[in-house]
Amino acid sequence: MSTVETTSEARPRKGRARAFAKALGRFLFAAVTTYLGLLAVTFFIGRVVPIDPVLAILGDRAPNHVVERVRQEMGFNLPLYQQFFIYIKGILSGDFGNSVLTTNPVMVDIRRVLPATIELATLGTLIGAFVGVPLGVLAAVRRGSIADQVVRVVGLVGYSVPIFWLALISLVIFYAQLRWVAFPGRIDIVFEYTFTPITGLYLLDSAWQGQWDVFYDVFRHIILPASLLGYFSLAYISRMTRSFMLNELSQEYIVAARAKGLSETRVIWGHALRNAAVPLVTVIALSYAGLLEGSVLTETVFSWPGIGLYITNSLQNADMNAVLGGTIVIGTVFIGINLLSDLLYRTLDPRTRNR
Amino acid sequence: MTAPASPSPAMSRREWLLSDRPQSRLQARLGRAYVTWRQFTANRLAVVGLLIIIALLFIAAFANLIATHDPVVGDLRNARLLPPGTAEYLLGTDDQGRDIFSRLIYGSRLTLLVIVLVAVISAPIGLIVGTVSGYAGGWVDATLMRITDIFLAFPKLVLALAFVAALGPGIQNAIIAIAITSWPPYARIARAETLTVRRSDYISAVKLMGASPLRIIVRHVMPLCISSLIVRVTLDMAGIILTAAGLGFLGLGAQPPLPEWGAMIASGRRFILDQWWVAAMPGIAILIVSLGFNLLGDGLRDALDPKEAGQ
Amino acid sequence: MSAALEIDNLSVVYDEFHALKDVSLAVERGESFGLVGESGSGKSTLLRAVAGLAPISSGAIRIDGEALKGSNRSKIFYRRVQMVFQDPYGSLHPRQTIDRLLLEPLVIHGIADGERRIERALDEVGLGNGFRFRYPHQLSGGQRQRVAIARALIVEPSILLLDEPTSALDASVQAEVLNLLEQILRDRKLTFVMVSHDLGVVTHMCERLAVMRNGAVVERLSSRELADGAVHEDYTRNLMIASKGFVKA
Amino acid sequence: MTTLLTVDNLKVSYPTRTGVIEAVRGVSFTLGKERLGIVGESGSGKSQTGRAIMGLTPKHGIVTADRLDFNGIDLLKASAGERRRLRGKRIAMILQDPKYSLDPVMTIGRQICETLRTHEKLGKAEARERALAMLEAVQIRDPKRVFDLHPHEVSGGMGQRAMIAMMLIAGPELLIADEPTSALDVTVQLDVLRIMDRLVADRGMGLIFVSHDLRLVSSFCDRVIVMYAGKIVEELAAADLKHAQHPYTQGLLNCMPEIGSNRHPLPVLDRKPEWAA
Amino acid sequence: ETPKDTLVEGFAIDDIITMDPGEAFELSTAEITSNSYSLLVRLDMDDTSKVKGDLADSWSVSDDGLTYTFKLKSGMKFASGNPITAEDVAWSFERAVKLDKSPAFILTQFGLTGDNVSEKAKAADAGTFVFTVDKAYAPSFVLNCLTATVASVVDKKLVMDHVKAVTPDAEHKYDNDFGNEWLKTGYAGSGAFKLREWRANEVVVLERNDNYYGDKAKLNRVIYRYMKESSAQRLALEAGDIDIARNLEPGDIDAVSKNADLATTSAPKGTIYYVSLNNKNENLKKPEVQEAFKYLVDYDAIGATLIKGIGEIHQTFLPKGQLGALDENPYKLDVAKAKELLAKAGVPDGFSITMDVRNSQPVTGIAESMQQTLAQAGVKMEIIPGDGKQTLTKYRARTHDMYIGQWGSDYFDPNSNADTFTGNPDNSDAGTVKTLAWRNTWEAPELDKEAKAALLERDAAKRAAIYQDIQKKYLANSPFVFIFQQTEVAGYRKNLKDFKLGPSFDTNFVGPIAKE
Ligand SMILES: Nc1ncnc2c1ncn2[C@@H]1O[C@H](COP(=O)(O)OP(=O)(O)OP(=O)(O)O)[C@@H](O)[C@H]1O
Ligand SMILES: Nc1ncnc2c1ncn2[C@@H]1O[C@H](COP(=O)(O)OP(=O)(O)OP(=O)(O)O)[C@@H](O)[C@H]1O
Ligand SMILES: [Mg+2]
Ligand SMILES: [Mg+2]
Repeated sequence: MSTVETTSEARPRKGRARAFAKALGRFLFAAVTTYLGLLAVTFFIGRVVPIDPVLAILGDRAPNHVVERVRQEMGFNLPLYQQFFIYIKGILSGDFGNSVLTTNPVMVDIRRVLPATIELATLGTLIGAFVGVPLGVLAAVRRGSIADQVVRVVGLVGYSVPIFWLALISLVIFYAQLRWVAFPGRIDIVFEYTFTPITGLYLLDSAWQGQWDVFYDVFRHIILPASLLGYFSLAYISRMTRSFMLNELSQEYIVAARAKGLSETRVIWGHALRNAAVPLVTVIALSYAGLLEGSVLTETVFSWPGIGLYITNSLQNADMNAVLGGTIVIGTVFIGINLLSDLLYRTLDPRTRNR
Repeated sequence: MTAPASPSPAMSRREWLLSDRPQSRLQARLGRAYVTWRQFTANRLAVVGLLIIIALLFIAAFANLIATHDPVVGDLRNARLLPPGTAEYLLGTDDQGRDIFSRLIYGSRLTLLVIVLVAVISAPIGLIVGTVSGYAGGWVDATLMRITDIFLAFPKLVLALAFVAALGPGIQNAIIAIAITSWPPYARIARAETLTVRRSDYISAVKLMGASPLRIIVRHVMPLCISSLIVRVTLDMAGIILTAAGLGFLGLGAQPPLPEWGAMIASGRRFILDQWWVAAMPGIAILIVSLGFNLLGDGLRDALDPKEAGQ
Repeated sequence: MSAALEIDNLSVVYDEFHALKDVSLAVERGESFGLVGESGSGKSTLLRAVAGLAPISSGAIRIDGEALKGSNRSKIFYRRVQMVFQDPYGSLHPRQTIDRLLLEPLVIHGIADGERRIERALDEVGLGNGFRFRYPHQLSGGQRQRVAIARALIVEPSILLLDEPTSALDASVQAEVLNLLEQILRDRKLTFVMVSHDLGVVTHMCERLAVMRNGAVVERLSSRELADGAVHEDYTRNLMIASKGFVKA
Repeated sequence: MTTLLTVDNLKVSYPTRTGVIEAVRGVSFTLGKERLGIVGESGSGKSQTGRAIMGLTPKHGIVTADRLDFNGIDLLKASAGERRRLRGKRIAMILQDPKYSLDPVMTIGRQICETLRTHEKLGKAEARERALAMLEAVQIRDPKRVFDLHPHEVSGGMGQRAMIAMMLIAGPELLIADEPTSALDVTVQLDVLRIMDRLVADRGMGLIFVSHDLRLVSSFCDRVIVMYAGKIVEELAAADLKHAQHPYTQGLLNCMPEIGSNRHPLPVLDRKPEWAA
Repeated sequence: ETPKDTLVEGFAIDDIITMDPGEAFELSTAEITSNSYSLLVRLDMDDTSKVKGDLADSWSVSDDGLTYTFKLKSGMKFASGNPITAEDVAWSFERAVKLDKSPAFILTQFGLTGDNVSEKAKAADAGTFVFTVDKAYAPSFVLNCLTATVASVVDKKLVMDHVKAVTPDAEHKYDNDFGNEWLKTGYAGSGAFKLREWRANEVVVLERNDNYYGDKAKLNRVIYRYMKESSAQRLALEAGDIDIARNLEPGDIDAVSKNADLATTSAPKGTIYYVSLNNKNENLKKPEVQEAFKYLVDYDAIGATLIKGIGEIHQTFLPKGQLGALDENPYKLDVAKAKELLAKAGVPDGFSITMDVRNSQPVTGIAESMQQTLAQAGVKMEIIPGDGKQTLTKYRARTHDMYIGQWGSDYFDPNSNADTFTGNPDNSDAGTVKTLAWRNTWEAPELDKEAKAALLERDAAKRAAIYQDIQKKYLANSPFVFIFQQTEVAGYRKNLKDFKLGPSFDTNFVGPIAKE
C-alpha cells in the first residue's frame, strides 16, 4: 500500500521555531518604524500648531520678559530637528517630559487617565461582543428574515448616528429625566475619601475591596457611556459576525457536519462560529482599538477623565509633551492590541501554527 | 449575423439588456450595468438609501428655493429659541433667532462638499498607493505600507484633530485633515485586493501578453479594486460625515455662521435641556444622511461585490 | 539546428522549498512534448519558470538557441511563447468582455487590424462572433478554455505551453478541447509542451513525455514505449495501473 | 434482496430571481444492499439527488417526490429531528473534497468522536478507542498521531480516509459517496476506493457512488444510473456497459483518450435537445 | 447628594496651571489662593474702592508717600502651626520678586528688584513690616496692588524645607527655586482653608484650617469639581451632585432660578468684553469706521438674550466698582448713522474683514450677532474661530483684523485697565510691552500721559476724575468697542447658607458658607 506522506507532516519543529522568530523579528521592526513615524508626525504637527506654547505655560497676562525667558528655557528657540532629537532622546530614556497643563510628568498623568479609558473601552467592547456576536449569528442563521433585517438596521443606525449627539440625548433622557444613571465623571465625590483605587479600574478595585456601595456608584457612572460605546462596537461586531457566519455556513464542512447528524445548535455554535471566531478575534480587537479613539468624543460629553479627554485638552492648550505622550501610549496600545489579536489568531486557527 | 444592434420589436428592452450574447460593447456594458442595477434594487433598504441620497442632492441643489429663511441672518430680538411648529419656523429657531429648517437645508451643501472632496482626494491616493504597493512588492511595498501603518496607528479622530489644530480650524482644513486620515484604509483594501489578484492566472496571462507593470496596474488591477473601493468609500461617507460633524462639534470644523450640522449640534448643546430641538434637529439630519449612505453602500456591496458582502 | 526549447539543470526555490530540482529537457521544433506527474510534482512550476512567472534560482533556458536571462522576459519573447492555464475559471479577467480580453495583446504589441484578428481567432477556436461581447461568467468551462487558447494564439506564437488545459473539464468537453488543440497543432506547426496528470491525455497528444515526481524528472520516454509497457520506473508503472481504472479485488 | 431505499419521482428545484432552476427533474430508483453508481456530467443533478436523500438540500430549495422511503421510514413525512437522527447513524455521506469538508479548526479525532457521541451514549475514552480502531480500519498507519492532527496537516488521501472513518463510525446502513475521490491523485484514488470497497463488503451496506467518471463507476459498482440535465437517461448493470443504448452514455464512454488507443480526433458528444426533454 | 460637611462646586477650573501664589495669575487660582492664603490687606467688601486689614492690624504712610509701615495682628499661625511673623511677609515679597513670574510686576512696578527687595520690603521687628516704594504713588494704588494674590504671605519655614537647589544662570540668578516646584501643587498658607489636593482638570480639594486666626470656616471641606459645560453644571446641580454651579449660561440661569430647590446669586466682576479693531488694517484705522462699528452692535438685543443674567451692557474700559468707573452707554444700534460714517470714511459700500473668535460663549454668539448687524451696513465679516490659545497667539502677534476679547484687571485698581488700554511705549512689531493698545497697533500718547499722572494723584477723588476724563475721550475715539461687563452668576442649592459672590475673582470666599 503506497501511502503518500505529505511535506507538511514531515516539516521539522526547528524550522517552525525559526519561522516564528523571523515573523516576530519582522513584526518588531515594523512596530519600531511605525513608532518612529508616529513620533515624527506628531512632533511635526505639534510644532506647526499655530499656538504659542509659551502662552500655554504662562497665560496671556505674563509680562514680556518672562515670556522670552521661558521660551529659552523650554528650548523653543532651537531649530526643529534639534528639538526633535532632544525629544527622542528623552523618550528613549523613558522621559516624556512634564505636562504644562498639570505640571506632572506626562507618564504620571497618563497612568492616572489611561485606566479610565481602558475600563470604559473594555466594558464597551464586552457589551458589544456579548450582544453583537449572538445577534450576528442570529441574523446569519435566519438570513433574510425579519430578525436579520432588524439586526441589520440596528447595526446600520449604529454606524450612522453621531456618537456625541446620541450621548447628549441619552444623557438628557437617562440622567436628567429618568435619573437612572450618575453623571459626571467616574465616581461620586462622596467616595473621594473612602475609596483608594489600586489598579485604576474602579469596578475591579471596588469589587476586590468588597466596597459594594462604591461598586454600585461606579457602575451607575460607567454604564451609560459604556453602553453607548458598546452599541457602536455592537453595530460593527454583529455585522462582521453575520458575514463571517454566512461565509462559514456556506462551506462544505458544514454540510459534512450536518451529514453526521449533528444538531443545528451544534453545527452553528460548535462548528460555524468556532471557525468564524478566528477572524472575529481580529474584528473585536479592531473594535476595541476603535473604541479607544471613539472615546475622545464620548469622554468629552461625559466628562470622563480618560486619555481622550486628556489629549484633546492638551492639544487645545498646546501642551505638546502631553499630546505626544498620550499619542505614543495610544499607539502602543494599538500596536499591542494588534500583536495580541495576532497571537490569538494563531492559537485559534491551527492552520497558522505551522507554515 | 442578423440580429440588429438595437432592440428589435420582438425583443423587449429588458431581454435585450439581459441577453447572454450581446452584440456590441455597448450592449455588454449596459447589460452588465442593468444586472447590477437589478441586484441593487432587489435590496429594498438600499433603494431607500439611494432615495435619501437623491433627496440630499436635490435639496442641496435647490436649497435657495426650499429654504424659507436666510440661513445666517436671524432675528435675535424676536425669534430666539422658538420651538418647532411655531408659525413660519417649521423646526424652530436657534439662539441667534435663525430658522433651523433653513439652516439644515443649506447645511446639506456643506455636507455634500465635505464628502465629495474627501472622496475625490483620498480614494485615488489610496487606490494608487495600494495597487502599486501590492503589485510591486518588495521594498516599495514595505515602505508604502509602513507609511500607511503609521497613519493607521493613530487614533483617526485625534490625528484629524491635530491636523486641524495645525492648519487652523475651518471647513477646508477639516476636509484636508479628514482626507489625510482616510486614505490608509483604502490603500489597505486596494493592496489586499491586488495581492489576491497579483498571483492569479488572469494577471499572469496579461503579463504573458507582454504588458508593462504600469499597464497591468492601471488597466487590469485597478478596475478590480475599484468596485470594492466604491463600496468602501460609500460606506465611509457616513464616517466622513460623522468625523466632520465631530470636528464641528469640537469647534474645529466649519466656521460660524456656516450652517454645518455638527457645529449646529455643538451650539445647540447648551440648550439641550430646555430647547432640545436646537441640537436634536441637526443630529437627526446627520443620522438620516449617513444612514442613507450606509444603506446605499450596503446595497452596492451586495450588487457589486457579492463575495465581499458583509465585510 | 538548436531545439525550440532547451532547459538545463533548472531549479526553482520558493521560500526554501525546492519546487524544481535540476530539471533538464529539450523540445525539438514542431514537436509536442508531454509532462506527467501527480499533484505538486512541479509540472506547472516548470512551465511558469519558462514563461518568467517563477523565481529561477539556477539553470538555463534557451528558446531557439537564445538564452533567457533570469525571470525577466522581453515583449518579443511573449510573441514567441504563449501559455494556457490549468483553471479556465481563473485565467480570464472577470470584469472584461472576451472582446476586451483578446484586444489587449493586440494593443500591447501594436498589431493593427484588431477587428479582423479577433473574429478570426474566435472562429478558429470554434466560437462564433456571438461570444465576442460576453463576460467570462456567461461562458461554460470549455468555452472559457477556448477563449484562453484564442488569446494565446492571437499573437501567433511558435511555442505553446499548456498547463493541464482540460483537467477542470468534463470528459466530453475535454474531448472537444483536445481535438481543437490537435487541429491547431497541425495547422500552425507549433511546438507544444503540455502538462497533464492523465497519462491517457498525454499519450493522446504527445510523441514524447517526461514523468515528474517531487520536482525532478524520473523518466523520459516516448508514447509508443508507454503504450507498449516499456517502462523502467515503478512510479510510472503505478501511474499506468491507476489510469486503467478500479480492479475488483 | 431487501429494498433499502426507494426513490420515486424526486424533484429538486431552486426558485431564483431569474426563474426556477430545476436541478433534479423526476428521478426514480430503488436500492438494496448493493453498489449503485450515479454518473453524469457536471451540473446534471447527481449531488442534488444525493443531498435530497440525506435531507441536506439548502433551505431555499424545494424537494418533492411521490415517494422517498428508507427502510420503511417515510423521509418526506419525517420530522427534522428524526431525519437528523438518521443522518450519520443510518445514512451517511462522504463529500468530494476532504480539504473543504473537514472542519479546519477541529482535530480529526474529535470530529470522528463527535459523530459517535452524537448518536451513542459513550464516554470520552471509549469514543477515542472506537475512533482509533476506525482509523486503523481505513488503513491509517499511525492512528494515534493522526487522531490529534488538524485537517490541514494531512494529505488529501489521508483526509479522505479520515472522512470515511468519520462517516462510517456509527455503522450506517446506507452510504452516499459524492465523488469521494475526484480531488485525489490517481494513485491515491485507487487506495481510497479499495478501502471503501472492503468496508462496504464487510459491513453489508448499501452504497450510492456518485461520480462523473463512467469507466470508474462501472468498474466499481454493481449497477449504474446515467443522469443528464436532472433526469435519468439510462439505468443498466455494470456488466452491460458495453451495450449501453443511449447515445449520451455511449458518448461518455468513448470520449476519453486511452493509452495505446489511436483515435484522432476523439469522438465528441453531439448533444441533442430531446435528451433533456 | 453631597455630604453634609462638604461643599461641592462645579467650576471650569481648567485655567489652573500652578498653585504657587508667587506664580499663579489665573482667575480660578485667584479664588483658591484667596481662600487659602492671607494678605496684608484685602478689599473692603462694603466699599471696594477701599481696603481693610487682613494680617495687618493697621498701617501708615510716610509723608513723602514712599514708606508704608504695617503692624501685624498678634498670635496668628500658619496652617502648619508656625507663627506668622513680619519676616514671613518680607520673605514672601522677596520670593515673588526674585522668582519673577507673571504676576511679579504688580510688586516690581513699585521699584522692587531682586537686588533691593530685601531692603525695600523688610521686617522691622516680628510684628512690623516696612514697604518702601520708588515714587509717591497714590496710596489707593499701592494698597490695591497689595490685595493681589501675588502678595500672599507664605510660610517661610515650611517652604524652606522644600526648596530645590538649582544652578544659577543668566535668567535665574539664585541658587534655589524658592520652593516654586513644590508649591506648584503644595501649600504653605494661613487662610480659612488648606489646599489638600489639586488634580488638573479634575478637582481642587480644600480642607478647613483649624489654625486660622479669623472666623473659622463652617464646613470641613470644599471641593471644586471640574465641569466645563453650563448645561452639565445645571444638570448636576438639579440632581444634587453639586451644591454650586459656577459657570451657568443665560438659559440655564433662568431654569435654575425657576427651580424651587435652587437659587441664584450674582455679582458684577471686573471683566470687560470688547471688540478691538487692529489699526494695521487700512479700513479699521479710520476713526469714522471705528465709530461706525460702535453703532453696529445690537447692544439691546445682546443684553436681553446672549448675556442676560451674566453681564450688563458697559461701554467704557473701567468696570463698575473700580475707582473712577464711568457709567455711560451712549451707543445704540444705528445702521443709518453707521452708514453715514462709513460713507464719510470713503467706504460707503462697506468692505470685508475677519474676526478671530474663540470657541466659547457668549463671545461666539456676540460675534455672530455682530456679523449680522455689520452686514446690514455692508461690512462682510468672516469669523475665524479657534480655541482660546490659538486666537490669543494670533492676537499677540497682531495678525488679526478684529478680535473679540475679555479683559480682567490684573489687580483691583483702575491703573491696571488704564495702562493696558492706553499705554503703548513702542508701537513697532518688536515692541516689548504688549498692552492691548499695542496689540491693536494703536497709540494714544495724550491719554497715556493722563493715566500716568493719575497714578501719582494722592487724592482719591481727583484721581477718579482723571480716569473719568480718559474714559470719555476713549469712548468717542478709540479702536475698542466695549460691549459689556461680566456679572458672575452662580446657581446653588437652597440648603446653603451665606453663599455670596464677591466683587472680584479673589473675593469669592467660601469660609462663611454653611449647610442646613
Ligand atoms: N508561489 C508559490 N510559493 C510557494 N510554493 C509554491 C508556489 N507555487 C507552487 N509551489 C509549490 O511547488 C510545488 C510544485 O507545484 P506545481 O504547481 O508545479 O505542481 P503541479 O505538478 O503543477 O501540481 P498540480 O497537478 O496540482 O497542478 C508544490 O508543492 C507547491 O506547493
Ligand atoms: N443552492 C442552489 N441554488 C440554485 N441552483 C442550484 C443550487 N445548488 C445546485 N444548483 C443547481 O443544480 C444543478 C445540479 O447541481 P449538482 O450539484 O447536483 O450537479 P452535479 O451533477 O453534482 O455536478 P458536479 O459534477 O459539478 O458536482 C446545477 O445546475 C446547479 O446549478
Ligand atoms: Mg499544476
Ligand atoms: Mg456534485
